[in-house]
Amino acid sequence: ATWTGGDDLPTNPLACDGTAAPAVAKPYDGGEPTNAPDRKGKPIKVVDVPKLIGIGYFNATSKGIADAAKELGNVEAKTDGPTQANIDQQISFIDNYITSGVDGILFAANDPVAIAPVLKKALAAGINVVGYDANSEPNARQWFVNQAEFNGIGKALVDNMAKEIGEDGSFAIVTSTFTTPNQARWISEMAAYQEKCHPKMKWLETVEAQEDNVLSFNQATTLINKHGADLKGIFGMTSVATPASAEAVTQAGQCGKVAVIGLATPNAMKPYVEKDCVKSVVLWNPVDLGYAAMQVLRATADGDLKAGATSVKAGKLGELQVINGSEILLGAPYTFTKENIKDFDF
Amino acid sequence: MSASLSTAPRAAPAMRPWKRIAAYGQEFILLGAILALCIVVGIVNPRFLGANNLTNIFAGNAYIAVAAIGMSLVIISGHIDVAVGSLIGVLATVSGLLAVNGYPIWLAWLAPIVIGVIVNAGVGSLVAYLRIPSIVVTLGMLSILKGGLISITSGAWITNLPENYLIAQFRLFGIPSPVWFMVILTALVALWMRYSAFGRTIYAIGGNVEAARVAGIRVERSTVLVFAIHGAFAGIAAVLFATQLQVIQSTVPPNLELTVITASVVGGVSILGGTGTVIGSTLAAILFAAIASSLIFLNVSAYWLRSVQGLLILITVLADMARRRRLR
Amino acid sequence: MTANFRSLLRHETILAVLLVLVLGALATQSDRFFTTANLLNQGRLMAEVGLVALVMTFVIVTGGIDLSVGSILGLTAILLGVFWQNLGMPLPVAMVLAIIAGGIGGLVNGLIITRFKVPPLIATLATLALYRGLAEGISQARSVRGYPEWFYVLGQGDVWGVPTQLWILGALVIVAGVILGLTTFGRATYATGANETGARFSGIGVDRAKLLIYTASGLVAGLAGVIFVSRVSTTRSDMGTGLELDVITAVVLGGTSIFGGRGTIIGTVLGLILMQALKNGLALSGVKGDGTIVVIGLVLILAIVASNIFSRDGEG
Amino acid sequence: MQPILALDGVSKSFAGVHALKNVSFDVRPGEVHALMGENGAGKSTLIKVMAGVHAPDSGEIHVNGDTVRFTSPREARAAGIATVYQELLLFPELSVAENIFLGHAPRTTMNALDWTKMRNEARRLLDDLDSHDLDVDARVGSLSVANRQRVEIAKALSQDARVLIMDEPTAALADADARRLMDVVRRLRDRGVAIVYVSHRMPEIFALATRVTVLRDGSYVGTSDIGDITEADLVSMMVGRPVDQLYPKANVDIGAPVIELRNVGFRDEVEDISFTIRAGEIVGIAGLIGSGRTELALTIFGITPATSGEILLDGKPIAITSPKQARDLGIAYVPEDRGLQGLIKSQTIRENLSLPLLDRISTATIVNRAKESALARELIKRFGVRARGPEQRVKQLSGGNQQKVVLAKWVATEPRVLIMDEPTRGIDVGAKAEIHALMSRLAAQGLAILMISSELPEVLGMSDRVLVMNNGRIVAEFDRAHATPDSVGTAMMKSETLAEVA
Ligand SMILES: Nc1ncnc2c1ncn2[C@@H]1O[C@H](COP(=O)(O)OP(=O)(O)OP(=O)(O)O)[C@@H](O)[C@H]1O
Ligand SMILES: Nc1ncnc2c1ncn2[C@@H]1O[C@H](COP(=O)(O)OP(=O)(O)OP(=O)(O)O)[C@@H](O)[C@H]1O
Ligand SMILES: [Mg+2]
Ligand SMILES: [Mg+2]
Repeated sequence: ATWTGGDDLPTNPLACDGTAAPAVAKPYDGGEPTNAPDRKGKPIKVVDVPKLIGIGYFNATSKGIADAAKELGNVEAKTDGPTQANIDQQISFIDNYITSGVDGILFAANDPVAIAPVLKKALAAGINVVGYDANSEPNARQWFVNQAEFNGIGKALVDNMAKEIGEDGSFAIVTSTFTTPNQARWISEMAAYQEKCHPKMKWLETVEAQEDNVLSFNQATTLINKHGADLKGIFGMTSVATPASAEAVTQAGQCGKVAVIGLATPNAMKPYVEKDCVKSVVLWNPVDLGYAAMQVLRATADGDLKAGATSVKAGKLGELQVINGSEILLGAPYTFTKENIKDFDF
Repeated sequence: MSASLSTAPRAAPAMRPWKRIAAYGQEFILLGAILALCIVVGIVNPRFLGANNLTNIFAGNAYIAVAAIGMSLVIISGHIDVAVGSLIGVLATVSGLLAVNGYPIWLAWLAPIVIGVIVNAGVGSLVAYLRIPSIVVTLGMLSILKGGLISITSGAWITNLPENYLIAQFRLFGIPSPVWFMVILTALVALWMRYSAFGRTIYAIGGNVEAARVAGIRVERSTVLVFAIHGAFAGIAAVLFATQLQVIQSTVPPNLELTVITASVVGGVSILGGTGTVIGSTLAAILFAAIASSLIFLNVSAYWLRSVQGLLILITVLADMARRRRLR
Repeated sequence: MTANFRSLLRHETILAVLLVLVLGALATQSDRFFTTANLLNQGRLMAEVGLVALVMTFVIVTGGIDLSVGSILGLTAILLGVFWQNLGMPLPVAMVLAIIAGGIGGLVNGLIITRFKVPPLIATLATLALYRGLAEGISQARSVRGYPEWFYVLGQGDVWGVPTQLWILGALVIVAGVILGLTTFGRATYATGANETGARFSGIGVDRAKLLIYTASGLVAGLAGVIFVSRVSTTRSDMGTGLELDVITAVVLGGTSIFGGRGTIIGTVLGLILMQALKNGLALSGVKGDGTIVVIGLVLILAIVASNIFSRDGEG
Repeated sequence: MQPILALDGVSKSFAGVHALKNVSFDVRPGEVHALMGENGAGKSTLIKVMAGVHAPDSGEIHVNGDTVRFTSPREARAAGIATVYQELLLFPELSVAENIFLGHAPRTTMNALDWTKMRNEARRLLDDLDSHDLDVDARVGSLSVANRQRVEIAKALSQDARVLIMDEPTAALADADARRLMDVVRRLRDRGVAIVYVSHRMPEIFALATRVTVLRDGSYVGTSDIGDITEADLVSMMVGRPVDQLYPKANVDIGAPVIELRNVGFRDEVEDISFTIRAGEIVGIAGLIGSGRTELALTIFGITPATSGEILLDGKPIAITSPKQARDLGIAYVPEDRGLQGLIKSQTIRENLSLPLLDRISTATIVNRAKESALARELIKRFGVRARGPEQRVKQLSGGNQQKVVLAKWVATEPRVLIMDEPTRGIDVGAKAEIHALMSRLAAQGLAILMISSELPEVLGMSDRVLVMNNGRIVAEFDRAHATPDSVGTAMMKSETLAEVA
């Protein structure tokens, strides 16, 4: 099955053996706040507007942001946002915070283009703007903290799947919706990487399941019923779809026969990993992501992180690399397994 | 012959069989649609009719069917509840939190039902005694419950649920418990609606409130009761929802209220009140699960999935309208 | 203004008083609330909901409802992009055609409702899924971006210092207010909502009126879609999701009876402003999004309770 | 004998309208106490006080000598009071049997509803009313007004009440049905039930009542034994002046044909209808319930457009496909069900009156409020509508006054053809005479009038020509000279006897 979702951006599959592609030096392409006051060392007010509030993932990033703010001591941070992942509402929230007069805005965009005008407005108001998790157009913010590059995620997921179901196994994907930018990019990269490095694997199909527990479970169950023994593995593309797929496999009595690999938070996956139904879960640590984003924002406000920098100090995370001109890489995606999953609580 | 028509008119003393069937027409249309779907998809891909998949179709939307029972009562009584999705989200979270925090399992099962009854009795009181249209009250409740849930839990996952709490995963004679809940509750409520005085009262209130009042029916009290019963079903649905997986995400399931209302109205419950049965809404919930499943089996591109669903709903409704016209 | 002139006026008075109280309270909470820039900006943000709410007032006054407006908005947004980029039409033509497509969506609703006598709630519940599905199917999850600069004047620009779309909203408020309050068509709308059979027997073209209203609802949702695209510079098939709830909340808050036969444009406008003021003002006073929706829920219920208690005018 | 139900000095007002002022009334077991008065005199209000719908502002209610306070209709029912309301209060989606027994249905030992018993009892009650043709399983929403009225009566009878209150039970019934109902009422009276009876039909009052009480403008006028009073006395007690002529049919020069039907039919409900009405002519249609008179009117008016035949207006064939078009062609229809079809009850009198002529009082579609109000005030005066003013809501008017509003709004359209379906249903004698006089005047101005009425005297008294309908067809035609109660009655009945034979 050819993946037609997402955008028309080019894919950039990593090398099969993992040798890092030579970093192409790219000039800084982020924006600049106009007439930003000197904030160096001064207390600042920061608002974090994730895609939506009230889900576990952004709860975790929000925690990281709060941790960093506490550690820094001179930041007053709060998280606020729409109750559904809706571009319109997210824009209104940011707009309101621009009006209320904050010093910094952290965001995770529901849509990279739709959010750009309001972010530019923030920059124009002298506000420091840093994104994380989901990017906007580069010139609408100063920096973007990239949890893991799309092609890196694609490689990690597909490699793990190939390891479990073999080079000629067939798999299906359960995602939220075809229009969710991150998921769409990941799937694109997965498709490209799989074609390049695991050409014999068979991609059966991709189904949508919103961010809905029971729907994800039903869709995954239907996939199992439809393909029977042909289905060797399921990718869950969201932190909702992955545990629900694992549950579907468990309840169908297919543990060990159908592999589940996906992006998910450790807490939701513990029952399945502990029972050996799921061997590996790929994710970065969202608490770290929030933490890094906050550190980057502080560094930007202080003037320590400027255009052209190649790295930034991010508190306990140490030195983080600048890539792609104006992005800061959190690190390679992390793979949780039975051995280490107990150590995480988010 | 022409003369005899005038005084021994069209209607015979006893209901004619076809009229009896037509009176349950929507149920037959839905049943037909489910069977047709099964046959067509079964021919294309016999695995569709495999025991596992049929189980999934029946169990998949069982909690929606259970919630739709309560919703049907509310709609038959002439009201509506657009907050049911949020309520189920809240109740599922409450249930899960009780279960992981060491409270007895039975309490984790019972509490959502009791809280559902209390909350919706409150809603019903606003509707009945303060005469606020139910859509207004529940539109407000939708915001309140959803916002409140987020404020309190931030959507954290609830994990480490005790094994014996997961009632939706129990099976009896190989059939998952949600199916039992759905079938038994539907049958009980259908009988109750047909034979109990209160059941008929609900139809009467929905049909003509003023007439019900002068017929000596305590309209206000009955309205509160209908909402309370609906709350109980929302509570049961919430428990089934919460225990389907081994983890609970403490959020409001997206668009759940629309799905539940759609099941009720596609099931033949008149949005104007006064008519319909709960059998129809349960069949509609099963039909939705069957549609979702068959679209995957038929390899319908997920891009067109929703339009196909919308179209199928429209066709069912139009078929119902055509039937009603013939009945007249 | 017709129907229950006195009672409506009273609901609106109560709402206006409430609005003044809320505005006052919010102004004391944040000195950034009552600034021209903020107020105009809020006008920009509420334009799409506002436009749709105006026609929704007509729809609800006839005793109907249109749940498909959010989906129509999404569909027209997608069509705008497809017409312009994929079919290569000039943008102004694409805009007009997209709006017309919205109108056709509304017309289909109207036909299902009038010709086949399907209750509006069910009909538009089905087309809610259908139109959103079409948007998804047509877009294939692609978004269209990179519109010419002039196009953004509609959604991001100003005319004489006031956001462009606020002019459009203002003009339509007047048009809708005049039509509903003063014209024969408005009378037909009220009569239809209060007693459809009675209206038909009085020689009112009930079906024609409903067709027109549902078509207008689609057209305006289409217009809102185009404005929305211009405001956010991109198209997505999930645009306008949940719009219907905001719209209905504003209309109902404005005193329009969900049972039909009662309601005014002034009420809707007041309801709209109250909602937007709460969202904005509470955010500026430091209340978070989840708290805000709780407050809006409470205000909705309390406003209707208050008007029920104070504006009983012996109509029983 | 002690009264079983008595009201003592009861007053009730609605938002400034004194509907009842210090009224006393009582009823004893085994009597029929008639309550009389003009439209809006307060009869229905008095009844609603007795039935527990309205709580009186002052005054007392006694049941068997004990003072009671009814806070809901439920309590009145529990006290043995059953009521047939003027406005039918039924559940359209439920069956006839259920409508009859809702609230007091027979139960099985399991406390479930006993459907068998319910249907049997319902059958028995309807048979008592000679309504053998009414199916107990039929959906009430599908019944004609008359049949609904029968259901409503059966509902009241099913309660085995000690007091039975009937507010214009015969208004929607044809003479034959009315007579059957009166038989039932007599039987109940003889069984010792106390009956309160409201009707605008004088003959019924004299045939049934033991005593009669008259209200005027909400005040008590007097009570009298029926034997001590003449019809004329009663009328002048009610109206405050004598009514000279109930059927003031003027002799008008009949002009050219205005409307002509040729073999018109709608599905199988009305078939093969042909007749002509000329300017100045009043054509009456008589027939039993369900004979298709209303269907015929609906077809002419475009509600159910004709499926066969043709209609000519001024000799030109026209296709009427909607009421709007019919109205624009100058056809007016005063419908049979005023609550549903005739009025927008939640709106004001002004809005109701102007609804069919909005185009005429608007410039560039903007409604001219001044003109509208003037028109409303004039019509209220001309038709003697008893109301606070044009801004009063129609639902607050008494039944008869509502009927006048319907008449007024259609006459104001200045139609060429006026179809009136039961035009004086529920109208008091005085007003009835006025409406008949109005009909005469309109005919004299050259209108073609088609009048459907279940009151044979009215048909005979007002028509130039009488058509008798049966089973959707015209079965007989009489000119004024030959239309007698006997001849028309026989034509109506003949088919019925045929049916019984068949
Ligand atoms: N709910 C109400 N609100 C306001 N006024 C009312 C209401 N009900 C009745 N009235 C007024 O009370 C008066 C008496 O009305 P009622 O219905 O008792 O008259 P009635 O004698 O039954 O007349 P009819 O013969 O026409 O039925 C009328 O003037 C009417 O307008
Ligand atoms: N034979 C019948 N059986 C059942 N319903 C009938 C029959 N004939 C007519 N009806 C219904 O009863 C109603 C009465 O018909 P219609 O109103 O045309 O007759 P009518 O002579 O005007 O009687 P009415 O005295 O009730 O006004 C219609 O709505 C029709 O549906
Ligand atoms: Mg009366
Ligand atoms: Mg009739």
